[in-house]
Amino acid sequence: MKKGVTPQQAAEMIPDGAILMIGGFMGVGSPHRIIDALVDLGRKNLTIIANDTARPNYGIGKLIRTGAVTRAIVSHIGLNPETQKGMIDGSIAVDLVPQGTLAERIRAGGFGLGGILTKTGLGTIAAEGQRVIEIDGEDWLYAPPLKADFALIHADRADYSGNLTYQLTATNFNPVMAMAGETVIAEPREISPVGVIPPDHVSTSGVLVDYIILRGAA
Amino acid sequence: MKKGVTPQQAAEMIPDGAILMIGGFMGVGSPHRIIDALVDLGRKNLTIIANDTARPNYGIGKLIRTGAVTRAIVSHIGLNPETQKGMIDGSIAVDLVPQGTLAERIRAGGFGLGGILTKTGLGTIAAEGQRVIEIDGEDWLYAPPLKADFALIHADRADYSGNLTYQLTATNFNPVMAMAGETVIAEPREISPVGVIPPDHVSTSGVLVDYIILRGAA
Amino acid sequence: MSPEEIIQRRVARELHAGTLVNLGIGLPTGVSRYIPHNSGILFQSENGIVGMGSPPPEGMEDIDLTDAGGSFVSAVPGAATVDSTLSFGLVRGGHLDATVLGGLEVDEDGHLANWVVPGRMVPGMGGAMDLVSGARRVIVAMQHTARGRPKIVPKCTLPLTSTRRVTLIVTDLAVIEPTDKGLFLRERAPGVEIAEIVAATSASLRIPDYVPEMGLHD
Amino acid sequence: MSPEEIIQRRVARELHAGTLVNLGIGLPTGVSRYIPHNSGILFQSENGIVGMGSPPPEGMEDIDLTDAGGSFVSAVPGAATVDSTLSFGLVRGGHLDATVLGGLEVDEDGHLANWVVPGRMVPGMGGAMDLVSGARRVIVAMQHTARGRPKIVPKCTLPLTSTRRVTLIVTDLAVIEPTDKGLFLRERAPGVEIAEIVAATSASLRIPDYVPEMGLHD
Repeated sequence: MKKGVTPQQAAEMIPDGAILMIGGFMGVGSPHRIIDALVDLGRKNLTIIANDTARPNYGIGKLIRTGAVTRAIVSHIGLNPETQKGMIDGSIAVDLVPQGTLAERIRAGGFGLGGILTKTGLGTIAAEGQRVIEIDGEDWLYAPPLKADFALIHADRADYSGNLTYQLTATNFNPVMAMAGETVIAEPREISPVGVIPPDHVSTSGVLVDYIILRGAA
Repeated sequence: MKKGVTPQQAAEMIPDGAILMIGGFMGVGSPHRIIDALVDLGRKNLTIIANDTARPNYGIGKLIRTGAVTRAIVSHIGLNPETQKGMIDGSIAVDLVPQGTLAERIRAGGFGLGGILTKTGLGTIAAEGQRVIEIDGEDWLYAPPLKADFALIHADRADYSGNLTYQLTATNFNPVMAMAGETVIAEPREISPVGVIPPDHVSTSGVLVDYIILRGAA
Repeated sequence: MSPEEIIQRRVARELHAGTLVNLGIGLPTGVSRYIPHNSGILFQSENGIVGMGSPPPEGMEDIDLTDAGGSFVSAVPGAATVDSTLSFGLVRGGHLDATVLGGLEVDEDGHLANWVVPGRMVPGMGGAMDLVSGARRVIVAMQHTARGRPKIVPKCTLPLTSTRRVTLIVTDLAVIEPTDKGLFLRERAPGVEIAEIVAATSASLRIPDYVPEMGLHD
Repeated sequence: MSPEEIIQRRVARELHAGTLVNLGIGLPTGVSRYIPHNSGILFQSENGIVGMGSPPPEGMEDIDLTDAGGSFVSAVPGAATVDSTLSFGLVRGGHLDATVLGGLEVDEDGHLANWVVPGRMVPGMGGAMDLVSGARRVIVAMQHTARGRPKIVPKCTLPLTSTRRVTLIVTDLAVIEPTDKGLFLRERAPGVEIAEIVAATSASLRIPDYVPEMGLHD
């Protein structure tokens, strides 16, 4: 049985200055109720690891608008001019990481690997200051693993033991982030008794999940 | 629509000397009908990348008994004394690789990564002659990607377009090998029309699968 | 026929039955309008689906099913959901037959710049760097000039997306193939003279004796 | 009480509610006999399941559900299927609370040798190297001596499984804790004198003033 918490209780666990992974892709498959609670609490100085910062005042964009974020490790900010503005005026340190590299770096963090070796970005400004490792005469770009204090993820369904399923493109970064957060808080749309999700349909095992956001808790 | 073939037709595509990935764990979730057809054709000089060589004359053990295998990259041969004997008398070159490292090396091959960095095996004889890469003062063992000419995999169900599902512990190496074979041949237990497997339950997309072993074809 | 339509119809001819294709947001997305439903081409959207379909009927949108730009899409029968690591495993691992991307500049080395205009536009590379590094074929679909200025240039002035040479450039005026001997003019748009193409191109072009008019997909 | 039973009952006390545990094949597997069904402990089997259950009733075996030794098992409610990459991601990434493994030798550095006897036994390391490198706690469960010869030795003569120090050694005579100051004798088996333990151990032991008898799980 996992501990069920309200979005407010979840947000209260997260201190100013925390490093957060937040699932979702342009807000699709993001844990919106936890984000709202973080905004309500006025958290500051957060580092966000996520695919993007969504749109102004939507999803992670709400944390951008309220100035909660001082660092963002993301692949894309093109649809949120407020993040771009923050990057340019220096109020948000933005590390832009190629999307596939970002996913693998999070996975490396969660899977106990020392980082990744990729061709993506090699020879571009996205590789500046980064290590190139030669293997059998071929150059590979090294990128270090990413971990977080908290992974805040969305799920379609949870069971009482924390097993999770995802739906369609709302899956995205959620399962891999569930591996890489020191504390994992899942916000499911539905909650079911144990056994309702067959073993082959569990995408994230409950052993990875620390807290479940309770249904309907306001 | 994928091309359906009999086990014999599949085996005929595979030349002597081919590098094969074969799914399964002690024979559970192995493509037994393809293996039988390879044995019937008397294929020789095969390199096998697999978790293990099962038991004598069972699963991959059949290929060992008939002398079809001259090299095996595996994590375990403890339950097949014939493979052990082949290793000791030199008729089979056996590379023993830690199981998690083997899985990640196959994944790296299929995912376009330059290899992996792991702590597993570091400082042991399993790391002899292998490269150690220091990152921020910490040593990591480098292991190169693995690819194969053919991935021969088992599935629980396929649809006509090659989408696959797996069941319970018969899953094991099958999905990752489907990413790393130049040609992928799947042996499903059941075959269904397209649309029967919901998108969220497809474990291996049909775009990765080249051939499906037909039902009941003898 | 609009410039966009010429480009989209010509690119459509490059896409082959039974392959997996990723179309970038914007002009490339429109290529799908010229692909018949029974083409056997599957579209990948890097946010997590193989088998993306056209926008759903009004009122039938699923909030968990969007393209990489966040617009509602549908799924074709046989579609498969993939998480972000698998999505980019397909891209990086060479399982994607083609990607069609917009461009800001392409140069004589066949290098593409399409993700940032320093000081003016900082969208982030999203999946573009992985797509250009990993897809088997990279097709740049763009207008030949921007506000009268050539976009096919001797050397990119904007930061590169990849140091890998793209496969083909399709514009409203021409089809150009980058090779290790430079940029070859392969086709002219209907009614366009070679001189007109040369005048709109600041890169040096190699011009074969015979440059046919491009064929356009119905 | 047999030596095996003493070891298994003592190890059972090390396993905590709500955690994920991997039991090696053989003696360690038997630890599960002393874990009540409602313990909240989940067992992982590295061939691909979180939530492995006891052997199924006669005639109810599922050929797709075995443990890592190939024996039929069942699944508990809330079990999850994992492929080989995720299975070892759980291990390597530190998501496994404890692994219980057999041992051939353990030495004063707390190093374990348990996978090969060169020239005599070449089983391969299987998942052992990943388990010892990655699990949060590594518990060695073995008889104190083999054919009268000590297995806890000054320095391993057999090839190491990992250069990581194990957490605890539980034998039929004693509980011993490896530390950076050497091997501490923590507990005696019921009725066993300290002198007897010292005589059966060739490694040097640090012996606190008070060495209690071990408690055994019911």
